[in-house]
Amino acid sequence: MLTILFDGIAYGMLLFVLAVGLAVTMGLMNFINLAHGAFAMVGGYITVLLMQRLDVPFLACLPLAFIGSALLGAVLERTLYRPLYRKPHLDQVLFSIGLVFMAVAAVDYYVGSTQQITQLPPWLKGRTEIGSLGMGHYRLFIIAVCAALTIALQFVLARTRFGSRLRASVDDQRVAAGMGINVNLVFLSTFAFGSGLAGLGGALGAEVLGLDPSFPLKFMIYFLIVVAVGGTSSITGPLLAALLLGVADVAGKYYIPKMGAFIVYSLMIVILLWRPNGLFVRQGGKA
Amino acid sequence: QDNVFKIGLILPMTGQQATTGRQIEAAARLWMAQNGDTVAGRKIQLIVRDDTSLPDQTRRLAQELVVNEKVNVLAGMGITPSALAVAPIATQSKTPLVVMAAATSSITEASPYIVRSSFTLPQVSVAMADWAPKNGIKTVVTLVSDYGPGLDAEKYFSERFAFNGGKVPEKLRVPLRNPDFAPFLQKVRDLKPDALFVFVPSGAGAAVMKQFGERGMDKAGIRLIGTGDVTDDDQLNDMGDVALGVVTSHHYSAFHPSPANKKFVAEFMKANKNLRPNFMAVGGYDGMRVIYEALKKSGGKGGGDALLAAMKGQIFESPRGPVFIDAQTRDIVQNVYLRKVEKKDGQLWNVEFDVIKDVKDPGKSK
Amino acid sequence: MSAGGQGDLLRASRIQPWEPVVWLLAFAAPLLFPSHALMVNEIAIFALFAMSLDLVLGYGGIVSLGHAAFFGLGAYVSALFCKHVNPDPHLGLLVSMGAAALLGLAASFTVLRGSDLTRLMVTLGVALILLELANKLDWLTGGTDGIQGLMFSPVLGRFEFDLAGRTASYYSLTVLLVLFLLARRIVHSPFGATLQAIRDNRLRAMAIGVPVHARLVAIYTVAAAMAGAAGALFTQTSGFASLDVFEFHRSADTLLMLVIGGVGWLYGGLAGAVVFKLMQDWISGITQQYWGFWLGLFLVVLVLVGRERLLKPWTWWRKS
Amino acid sequence: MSELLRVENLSAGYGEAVVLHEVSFALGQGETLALLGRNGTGKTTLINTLAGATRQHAGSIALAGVALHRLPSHERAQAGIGWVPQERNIFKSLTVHENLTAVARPGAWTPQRVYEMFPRLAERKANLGTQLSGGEQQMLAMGRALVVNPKLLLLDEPLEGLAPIIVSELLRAIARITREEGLSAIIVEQHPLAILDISHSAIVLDHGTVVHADAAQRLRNDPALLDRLLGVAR
Amino acid sequence: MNEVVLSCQGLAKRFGGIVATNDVSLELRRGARHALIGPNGAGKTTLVNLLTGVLEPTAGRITLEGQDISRLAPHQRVRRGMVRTFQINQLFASMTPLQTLALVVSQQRGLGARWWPALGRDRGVAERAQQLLEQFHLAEVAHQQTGHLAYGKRRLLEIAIALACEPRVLLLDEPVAGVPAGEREELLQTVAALPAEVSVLLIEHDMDLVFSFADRMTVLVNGAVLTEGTPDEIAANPQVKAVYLGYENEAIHV
Ligand SMILES: Nc1ncnc2c1ncn2[C@@H]1O[C@H](COP(=O)(O)OP(=O)(O)OP(=O)(O)O)[C@@H](O)[C@H]1O
Ligand SMILES: Nc1ncnc2c1ncn2[C@@H]1O[C@H](COP(=O)(O)OP(=O)(O)OP(=O)(O)O)[C@@H](O)[C@H]1O
Ligand SMILES: [Mg+2]
Ligand SMILES: [Mg+2]
Repeated sequence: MLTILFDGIAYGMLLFVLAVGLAVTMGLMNFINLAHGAFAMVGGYITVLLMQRLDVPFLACLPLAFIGSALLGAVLERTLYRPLYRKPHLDQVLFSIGLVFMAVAAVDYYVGSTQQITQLPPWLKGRTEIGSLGMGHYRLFIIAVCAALTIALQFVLARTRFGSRLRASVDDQRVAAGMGINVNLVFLSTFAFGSGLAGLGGALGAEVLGLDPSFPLKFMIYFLIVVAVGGTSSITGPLLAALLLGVADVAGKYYIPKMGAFIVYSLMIVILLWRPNGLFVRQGGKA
Repeated sequence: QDNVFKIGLILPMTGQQATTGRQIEAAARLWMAQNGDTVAGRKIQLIVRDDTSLPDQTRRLAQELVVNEKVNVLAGMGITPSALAVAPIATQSKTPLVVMAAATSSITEASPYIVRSSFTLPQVSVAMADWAPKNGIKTVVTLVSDYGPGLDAEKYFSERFAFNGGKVPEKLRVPLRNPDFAPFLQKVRDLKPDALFVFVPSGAGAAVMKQFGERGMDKAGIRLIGTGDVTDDDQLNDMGDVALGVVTSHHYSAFHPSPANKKFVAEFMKANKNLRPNFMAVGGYDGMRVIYEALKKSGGKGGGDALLAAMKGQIFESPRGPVFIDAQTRDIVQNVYLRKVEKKDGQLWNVEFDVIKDVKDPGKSK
Repeated sequence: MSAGGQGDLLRASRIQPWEPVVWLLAFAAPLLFPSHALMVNEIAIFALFAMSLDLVLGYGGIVSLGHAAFFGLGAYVSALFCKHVNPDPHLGLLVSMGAAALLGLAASFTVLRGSDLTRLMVTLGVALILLELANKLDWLTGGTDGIQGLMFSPVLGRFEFDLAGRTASYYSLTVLLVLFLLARRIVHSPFGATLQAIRDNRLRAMAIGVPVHARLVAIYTVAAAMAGAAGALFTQTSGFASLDVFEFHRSADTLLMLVIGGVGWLYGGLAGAVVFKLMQDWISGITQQYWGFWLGLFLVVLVLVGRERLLKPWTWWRKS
Repeated sequence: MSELLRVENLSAGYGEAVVLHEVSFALGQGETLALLGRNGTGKTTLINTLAGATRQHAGSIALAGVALHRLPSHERAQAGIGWVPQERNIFKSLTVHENLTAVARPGAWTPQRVYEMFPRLAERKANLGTQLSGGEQQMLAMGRALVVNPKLLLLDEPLEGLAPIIVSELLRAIARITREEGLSAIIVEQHPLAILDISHSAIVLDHGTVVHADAAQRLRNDPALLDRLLGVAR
Repeated sequence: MNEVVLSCQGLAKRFGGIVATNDVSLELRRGARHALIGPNGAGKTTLVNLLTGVLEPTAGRITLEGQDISRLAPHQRVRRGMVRTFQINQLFASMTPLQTLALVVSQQRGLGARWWPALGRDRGVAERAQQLLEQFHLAEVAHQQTGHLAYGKRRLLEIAIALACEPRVLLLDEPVAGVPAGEREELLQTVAALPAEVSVLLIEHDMDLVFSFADRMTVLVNGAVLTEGTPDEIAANPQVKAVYLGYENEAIHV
């Protein structure tokens, strides 16, 4: 029972880190970036390849995965994404799906299409039992890392002006610039940071979710569910949505394995019919 | 032009089943490299198509190959629905269809023109169900991927196991695109059976074994058994020590100690950047042999019915051991081995320690 | 003066000279390229599917990633109808359309509210739940093996479905043409104009007395019926139905086709289906493993350069 | 009075189209300039060009010695430009308060001081930009320009949609700010009389060129001239 | 001729803690030229949104021609003859003015649900649309996309749409904002010249226009009705002067 909850939370946390960058690009920048999962995949492969081929320790791989994906994100933002901010959403969908196709084939070409298997350091492999609660050390590690990240993110967005400057830039680039906001810089750093988080999520998730070239397509739906259910106006929304999704998925599979995928999708539909703009909407006017 | 004998090989080359396609194509090409591309005076041409595991694509490609390319033989078929979708075309056009991968029992019944060179899941699961009770395993929980072959494995294993006096308290089915096995494994752990019987498609096996180890299930006294898909030769080395000691039943191991196999493995690895051949490869390799032999036997004429007749009843020594194409069912009859993962020369292998000879597909023996 | 106004209004709905040419070419294709009749058939089916999505997206303004729900339902209903009731394809087509329309009507109430993302996910969820249903009801649907080996009776009682796919391609093209003409009338009618109004500005549409919800329900239902027809054609011309008709990638590919061809002019879906399918077939004939890369590159370039400009290479070096 | 802004031979427009032709003028510190002209003569275009939101073709802009025309839009704001766009362009997904804090720069004008000037906004602090009445949005646009703590305010039809009483209050406030804090302002308005009262000088645009430049009082007192320049001089 | 056509009783609207409309009761008589004025944020636009059903009231009742319409959807109220314009243009950006008006006219004539004949096949509809285009000086831009029109033209189209609905009750929310001074009067004259049985409620901050147009005025402050009366009464009301009009002729000099 407790173990299931624990596994669900770990799974949810992982989904959150993977999806939060998408929540930002989609919710705040109003850009539909379906290639988000590709950045996660890049992070995953950076980790796996560094560990397999260069014997870099796992802990050192995580920041490298973040930096690598963030750099890639920054470069692509500068060269390809920027002209697309002003295009219709459907064009953005087409473009980013095109990128996914390319990424999938490219990884297949250079690395191969088999599942990548990593070997965790021994201290992450164990398991601690406290009464009826069994905690895998790796899942514990995931929860810790993700919680720290969440708090840091929340701080950046709530305590600094970055969040509102970003929203202002999205609302009206021209006027935001006229008010002294460096719109290009704001977008570039947001995009790079979101991609970096995805890369970190991919690095952490390779062990649990598996890693092969179809990763970006396989998990796209899960990311979208997190963003849609969580709403796009805060960090807490997607966090709670991801936790809900993680726990519901794990518990559903444990208690009613026959119902399979019904649970997650039905839950999503019910929530969205009940709160069409997600669980958490920015409302204002409550003061 | 008339002299060309065309083989239309339809495989999943992209998407989740891509490794299946790669292994089979590589094996087919190896066969041709070893045995030349002229048989009974005819030049063999291999036409490869990617169906991305979509049955409607498989069907259209098959139709086009038959109508436009006038292929003499259809082959490949990564997944069961693909094979079933193509079956009517084989029948209608009287073109033999050599199934090299798809492993549901019922496939050969879908058309009299289907011949199988791979295996069936009932074949290998039943062997495990016979072995387990004799080795101290009384209760087993099954965990299979929720699609045709998985259901076959579940059905034949649990029926035979129950017949042999064992108990199956729970049968778990995992969605095919399941990212996380944790809840299922936790359920198994809480049920505390003697062993967990697993069938997942090649590729997902590593994740199961790792999470099996991580969850401390071996320490809780649960053994992991399954069909050979779980310890796929292709990936076994990457799985690491968690795989050690896992017992599986299958028709092929790359470690099979026969000269024919040693030669096959060595040359396959040489031609494919050290990729280890797996049971998919051997299906493709033997499938090509069946086609070559049939062409030889029918004197190079290559009519569908003649080829089919010449395929039925072939007996030969495959890298996996002796095999036989049952003339009645057109399905393959072969030895099924019990194997344990062991480390030899720093590498992991499925080492065979027992064999059940000449297993027919139990799906048809009723 | 008023006659001028009327003429101008009707101009959009008038048949352009190039349109009959396009259709003549389409109908000549199975004869001109007999070896590609199957491809023509497949393109016709996906063109119909994409066109029905255009009614929803381009005219109704509802983004959907679950249109495969109706396609899949049409596919399975026609398979079951053939197996258990009557192998006549025409009847099966009508029954499938009816069933898909009913599902569309029921599902339409889930897409009236919320943002684009919400609708995207709700439609997707509906399709995936149907997929699970089809998987779980294996006594009816054959589970993962699907319903195989269906034999439909000849079209018009005379034309057998042949291996080369000629009958299939003409059957599908004809259904496509009939439904296309119907769709064309609908979008140019006052009803179609109110849809455009709703898409442009819902608030204002209400403020001139347009019952927004009723209109969206109507168009969603009609489009569902058309997608059901595409699904039925799919089953009838291939002789089987399997789970993947409900899969996410069906909806996604269709959306791609539609967006490639351009949303909101009916021909977009048609053009997109032609381009997408031919490209996929062509490139995957050259490189079976890595065709995805080139298809992706095409999409990226298409968006960066722009649809119109891609067709007019001489504008590439000019500033936009 | 020292010179704050000098515009010379400024030509600008949208894309290829040139709307402004060789506009030149200067403005001293603490002075207010009334920018007049009929509909569509380029008033907004001139304002936007100063703010860096159009395509500039030729000419120079110097603000307190800084060559503004070389700077991208966001650096102009940092150099001392405060802009109230004609269409207000409130950031719609930010609250009133965030609209102010997102762009605020250190200086005499703080959000607090804006609330004192427009108590209405203080009451609506937590409303989103879209949840304001038309007039409240106008006030917020004004406040948002002030918290940038500019040297020069660009006000494009700031009185449109405001209640009469607010109009007179706002005019008084502008006069006070320029007088007491040395801020300069350029004001565009359809009704010239109101702003000529609080302006030092005035220029009239027609077809993108300056057709008249004068002291504000002289124009105010010459209805015939106004009538000729603006068509309808009410 | 003077019966009440539109009235509301005890209408209220709260947004969270904000009371935007506070117990407003109002009567609009047949043929009235009624102005609604008040400070910014007094709740004028909100009131119109409540009357037309864009917003749902927290409390209160709305009656149109003797029938309770409080629960009707916006489009149903339009069908009963109550039409509005928006303070901020709400147009169909991808249509031309001609298409827009043809659509509105055919919707108004109950043809909007027809699937078969093309839009404009009906002669009467096309003629009426053309007539409206000319009346509002839109004929020369009839075929340009609305989204690309100059602001003034868009404003005219906004009003033309409302009139194309052939309203019996017309609610105008700052209709001339952004319209050049010279054209404002002409525009309001078009409105004033509507048939005598059409009732008009006008919101506007340009006092010259308001006083020349209205025969009755209501002043709204902080969501509630401050007072109601003839233009002369309102102009003389010291309270209205204090909160809204301000004291005129008080010179503001540099
Ligand atoms: N975004 C734009 N793209 C192209 N041309 C434009 C654009 N904005 C304005 N124009 C054109 O530039 C000219 C000047 O417009 P501008 O908005 O500067 O006039 P204005 O004097 O501010 O008028 P108003 O009193 O109506 O605000 C007009 O002819 C207008 O059509
Ligand atoms: N959605 C909303 N949420 C919260 N408050 C709102 C919302 N819409 C309007 N308000 C508030 O309600 C009050 C009334 O607004 P309304 O738009 O009706 O004013 P108005 O009288 O039309 O003003 P103006 O003359 O400036 O247009 C305003 O203070 C506004 O801030
Ligand atoms: Mg202007
Ligand atoms: Mg208002």
